[in-house]
Parts: sequence; structure tokens; C-alpha cells
Amino acid sequence: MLAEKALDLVRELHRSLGGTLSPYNEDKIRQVLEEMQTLYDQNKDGAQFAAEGQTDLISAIQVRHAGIQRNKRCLLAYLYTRLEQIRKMRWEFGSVLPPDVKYNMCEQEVQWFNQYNRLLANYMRSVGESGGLDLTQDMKPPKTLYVLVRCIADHGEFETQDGNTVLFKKNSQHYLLRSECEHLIRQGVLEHIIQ
Amino acid sequence: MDASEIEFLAEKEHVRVIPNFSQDKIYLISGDLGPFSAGLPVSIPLWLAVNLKQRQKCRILPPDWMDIDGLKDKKQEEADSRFFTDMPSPFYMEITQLLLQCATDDIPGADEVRTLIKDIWDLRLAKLRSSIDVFIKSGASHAKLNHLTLLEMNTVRQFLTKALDHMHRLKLCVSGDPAVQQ
Amino acid sequence: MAALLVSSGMTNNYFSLDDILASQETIPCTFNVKVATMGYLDQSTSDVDINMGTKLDLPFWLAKYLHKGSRGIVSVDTPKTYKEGYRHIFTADPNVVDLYRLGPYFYLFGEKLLSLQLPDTDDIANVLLKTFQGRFRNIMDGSQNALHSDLASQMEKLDVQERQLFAAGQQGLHEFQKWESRESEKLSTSAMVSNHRKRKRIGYIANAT
Amino acid sequence: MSDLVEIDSLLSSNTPLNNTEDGEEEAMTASEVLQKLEEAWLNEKFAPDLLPVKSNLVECMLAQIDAMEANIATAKKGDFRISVHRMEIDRIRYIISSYLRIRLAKIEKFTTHVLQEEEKHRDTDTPLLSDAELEFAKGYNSSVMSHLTNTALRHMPANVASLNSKETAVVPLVDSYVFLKVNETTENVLIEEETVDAGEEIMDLLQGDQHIMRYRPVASLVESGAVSLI
Repeated sequence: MLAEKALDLVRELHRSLGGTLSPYNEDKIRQVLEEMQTLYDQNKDGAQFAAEGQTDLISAIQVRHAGIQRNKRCLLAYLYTRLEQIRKMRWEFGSVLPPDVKYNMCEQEVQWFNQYNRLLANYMRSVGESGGLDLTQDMKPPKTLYVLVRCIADHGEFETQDGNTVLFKKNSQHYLLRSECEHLIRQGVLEHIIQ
Repeated sequence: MDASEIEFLAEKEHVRVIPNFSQDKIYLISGDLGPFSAGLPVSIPLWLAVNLKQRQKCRILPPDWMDIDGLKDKKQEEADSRFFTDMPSPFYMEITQLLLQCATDDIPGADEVRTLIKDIWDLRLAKLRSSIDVFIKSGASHAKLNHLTLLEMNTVRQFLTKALDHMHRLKLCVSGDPAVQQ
Repeated sequence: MAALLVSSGMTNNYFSLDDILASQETIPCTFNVKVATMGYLDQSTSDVDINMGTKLDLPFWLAKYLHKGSRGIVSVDTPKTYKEGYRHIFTADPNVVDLYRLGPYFYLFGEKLLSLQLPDTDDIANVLLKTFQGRFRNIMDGSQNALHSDLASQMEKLDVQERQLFAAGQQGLHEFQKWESRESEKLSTSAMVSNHRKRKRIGYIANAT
Repeated sequence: MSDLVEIDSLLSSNTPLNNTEDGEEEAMTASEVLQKLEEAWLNEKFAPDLLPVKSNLVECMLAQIDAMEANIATAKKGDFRISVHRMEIDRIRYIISSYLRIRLAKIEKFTTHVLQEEEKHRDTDTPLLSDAELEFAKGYNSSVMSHLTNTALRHMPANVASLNSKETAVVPLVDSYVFLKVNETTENVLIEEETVDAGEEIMDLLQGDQHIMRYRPVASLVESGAVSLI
């Protein structure tokens, strides 16, 4: 069938939505692009004969053209939807991605992630008059100024806003300003404990 | 919308507290508070009342409607009425939840209050579901939702708007609108 | 992260994966002309060409393209699921039908069919609406009560859009319950991070064995 | 300590702020600005499309927060009022952050559409985007376009190697259903356009009423403030 490989790409990504990003399928993308080229070349040849009056070739050209368009749509939707996923990762993982997540991205996607990172940072810096606003914080309505947290893993020393140094040792508990540990909670370093 | 965001809105509602300290007026961006005099009731937003209570700096006076007899009547009224009745506070559920969490000792009959409020909530939600069903079956294009509170709306928000969006498209199909038929 | 998700629904946009999958559903077509060299599309023969009069099920996107215009390359027929026989079943008892098996994009594909101007277009449009209205109460009750019973079996017979609706109902309920139990007060690890963690752990186990 | 009192009184809600633009006098107190910002936040949250930006409100509130923070820094440690002010700042910052985040998400989702609409709004009193948002939108658009070009489009046959933005632009679904509350009675609102088998539907929106209906018919009323999305 026409554009079957392109549909595979779409199915593959559709299945993985909601979970983590599936590996970039470079091989299949190349095959889709090859199919498009083949259909295009056949149409060029066909167009010559069709001009000489062979009408059953005109209908073949239309079929192939529909196939080219379909391949294009599937491929672009695949790439575009992946960008949407990668964008979401910036908000959930932060500005540095775990290596095995990065591993599933192609070189250009890694570049795009870095570009998005910069765009976002520039934007956030320009909010207000005094150095900007970190929009990746304050993800939930505030309840208390301070929160009790427990370290899920060793994470070294941490300097608090008032200049004290605390050691994030596995299972140690700390009472910290919410605003200074929200990122670490979201990234799974600390766990928020409700008393 | 997250329920925690509706709670955030509810926390702006004022309640009366009796502070055990004195303090001049506080000029907040959202308006002035106080002055606070130990032993004298003062009206402050819920977010601050909860905080002061947690720090044992005040006693909270329950809102007038948080009263067992009144709530029993309210429950009966809700059960008898086909429509949603007007609740004494648009944030009755959130206020109850927060006060019963941090200030149980300040609420007379706290457990019974909790049960009554939950009963009223359940009555209203059941009513909401059956009216949604009637709404969809009738094929009407809009509905008036007076007296429904934000938190009640929110429990069905995504579901109801999705269902209506879907039905709207299907109705356009029936009327032959070409915009849908791409 | 709900705040970041602009209400999406099933947008029929160019990049929508759901829309692409729905337009892959097939339609019975008859070729009005000979199509040279494209015989490979018909897996039932080894002919080089598609001959005039050939009947073939084509995906919607192709059928639509070849059908348009006054000298359509193909004529289209209503797919079985949307024909009168099935329409009767849907109207008689919409709740017993397994739309997922018949669909899975029963409504979305149905909407697309309308653009082909089949002779029974009006009836199809009507049955789409009536079917949804008829099934709505079950979907709502299921999504609001299916906390302890088997979710999978509740959702099995629903088409893709109905499943999304069901999930939205469930989510509303769960969020409220999380709020009621004060769980929503807790600041939590972002969903992708904890998914990633779980996956890694499974990965290690898989590697170890 | 005396500093705190002095600046505090400057920030009291009784003192009108000079929130003027192009010479038009429009004095609002800080608490009124906050109220407006909160409304803008909720409208933005529930509207399917991007609403004109309320830069004034955001900037004004950020300035208030900055002033208050400077203020707190000079206060004596342990002053009871510090924690109260801090909690309020947290609450306001949450509203601002959430508002700007929702806008960014819409800008990213509807980039092409938003940039086209911005053209129409740019020189009016109600620009759709702030300068920073506009810059972000342009940057985002070009990063996505060049990604698609580099990974796919430029490897495609010449006749299909470009994107027709009319065909591919993701547009907001303005026919989506929303919940709303009526602030000012508005008569004769056209709720349903006339169709083949049904006549048009007109209704009066009465102050205080709550409705669920499609966004499109009330979009202009949201902008004018006659209704609020809830």
C-alpha cells in the first residue's frame, strides 16, 4: 500500500505518547523520503507519456501524487509531535535532560531542545524590571512559606537563600523555603512531606 | 483547572478570628488588614487565618452557616428542590475542608458538620449528573447553571465541555455545515 | 502540569496523529477508469494495471482525493458499518454495540465520510448524533463510578473519542478525590521524571535477568 | 523598621496608583489592579484562544512585589508582618506565573495563527502580545520551521518541499464550550447562528447568571468584561 511506512511512524509515536519519547526512527524516515522520491520520479516519467496522450497514466499520476502528500503529512506530523514532547520535557526535567532520554533524540532534536531552552530563558529574563521571573517555579498555588522535605538520594551541599549550607544526604530531612526547593522536588531529588 | 486552584481562590474569602496578639494595621497589596487586638474578633482572609491558627496565634470563629441545625435544614431544602439551591457561600466545600483540617477544636460539632456538608455535596453532584444527561439528550446548545459552585463545576468541567464540543460537531454534521466535513 | 495543557480535544489539524489514523480507515471504491502501472495496490491480483471496474477498499485519504471532481477516478460506496443495517442496530440499542471494534474512530471517520456526499449522508449524520446521545449516560456513569470495578472492560466498547471523554470524567473525579484527601497539597515529582525512573528500574531488572 | 511603615503606607490600598497610558487618567489602587489581573488570569485560563495581553497589570504587580521585597529586606528580623507579606507575595507571584505560562503554552501551540493575528493588533490599543512574547513567538516559529525543513522538507521532491501555513496552522477551537458568569446584563446576544433546519437563537444574559455555552458568541463580551470565564 502507498505511504505504509509513514503510517508506521505515526502509529509508533501514537503508542508511545503519554510515556517517554520513543527512539527517533531515522531508518524509517529515510525510507519514507525515498518512497516520496520514487513516486515523484515515476510521475515525471509518466507525465511525458501522458502528454503524448496516454490518459490511463494521468490517473496513475494522481494516485502517486496523493501518496506523496500523505507521506509528507505523516512525516511532518511525526516530527512536529516529537517537538511537542521535547518541549514538555524542558518543563518537566528541567534544562538538562538525562542521557538515556537524550539518546532517543536525533542530533537536530537535541539542538532544538537547546534552542528552546535559550528562547525560554530569554523570555523569562525579560519579564518585569528586576531580572525576570522563573516560570518553571510556582507550579502549584502556594500553601506555606516553608516545607518539610526528605532527600531521596545523596545530593551534596546546598546553600539556602539566607546563606546557610545544608547537606542533602539520603533520608535526611530539612525545613526549607518552598521557593528554593520546588525544582528539586519536581526533579525527584527531594520529597515533600506533609505533616 | 486544578481543585487546588479553586481552593486558592476560596482562600481569599474572609473569616473572623480572635487573635491572641496585638498588631497595628498591615498594609497588604490586596488591601489593609487589622488592626489586631488580642481577644477582639477581626476579619481576615482564610489563607492568613489558617496560617495564624497553625502558629497558634488565633482562634477561628466558624462562619454563621457552619451550624448543625442550619445545615440540616439546608440538606432538606436541597433534597426537596429540583433545582440547585443557593448555597450560603460559593466556597462552602473548600471553607469546610480547610477549617475542619486546621481548626477542628474551634468548630462545634465538627464531625457532624463534615457529614452534613458532604451529604449536601453528594445531593448536588447527583443532581448535576442527571441534569447533564437531560441536557445532552435534549440536544440544547447552552444551559444556565445558577447556584452551581466553582468546585462543583470543576469536577465535571473537562468531561462536560468535551462532550458538548463533540456533540456540537455532530450537530453541525446533521445540519450539513461544510466546515466540519473536511 | 495540567496548567500547561491548552484544552486540546481532537483537533483536526494537519499534525494531529488521531486525525491521520482516522483518515486511514477504508472505503469500498470502484475504479471508473484504468490506472496504468498501479496494479500493486490491489493485492488480490498480479496485474500491472488497475483495470476499469476494479473494486478495492481504499483508505479515506486516497479515496477522497480520487473521488473529487466531476470525472472521479473512483466511485465510493458507504462502508458496511455506516450502512442501513448497522444504522438500525445503533438506533435500536446503541449501548450494546462495540464501537471500538467497528471503528475505532467511529465518529471522526463518520464525519469524514459525510464529505464524500454519499446518497445516505443525512442518515449517517443523524445516526452519529443519535448514537452518541444514546450512549452518553453510560459513559458518564461509568466514568464516575468505575473506581473499583474493572476499568478495562468498561472502556472496551468505546470508540477513541468516547474513551477520551471517559478518561476526562475519571480524571475530574480523581482530582477531586485527591483534593478531598489533601493529597493535592503535596508538591510532587513531575510525571515525566517519575515515569522515567520507573522505566529505568524495569530496565535494570530486565538487564539483570 | 520606620522604613517599613513608610513604604507600607505608600502601598496601602487607599493610595491610588498612577496607572496611566497615553495621557488618559485612570487611577487604580493596587488591590484593584490585583483584582483585574486575577480576572485576566482566569479568562486566559479558560478561553480557547489567546486574549490581548495585560502587560500593564503584570508590570504593575511585579513592581509592587519588588517594592515590597525591598521593604521586607530592611525590616527587623522576626517582625510578625514579614511572613504575612511574604505569603501574599507568593500568592501574587503564583497568579502572574500561571498567567504567563498559560499564554506561552497557547503561543507555542498556535504560533502561526498568533503571529498572523498579532499583525492585526500590533498598532491598536490592545496588542495581542507583549514585546517579549512577540520575540519569543517569532523565535519559536522559526526554530520549529527550520527543524522541519532540516529534517524533512529539504529532502522532499521540489514540488512539495515547502509548508503551506494556511493548510497547516493550528488554530484555536473557538467553538469550544466554556463556563461563564455575567458581570453586566447584555441583551440580544446571538447564541446560535441560523442554520438550515433551525432558526437563530438570541438570548439576554442577565447579571449574576452562570451559563455553559460556546465561546465564540461571547468572545467579545469576555474582552469587554461584560462576562467572565469561570
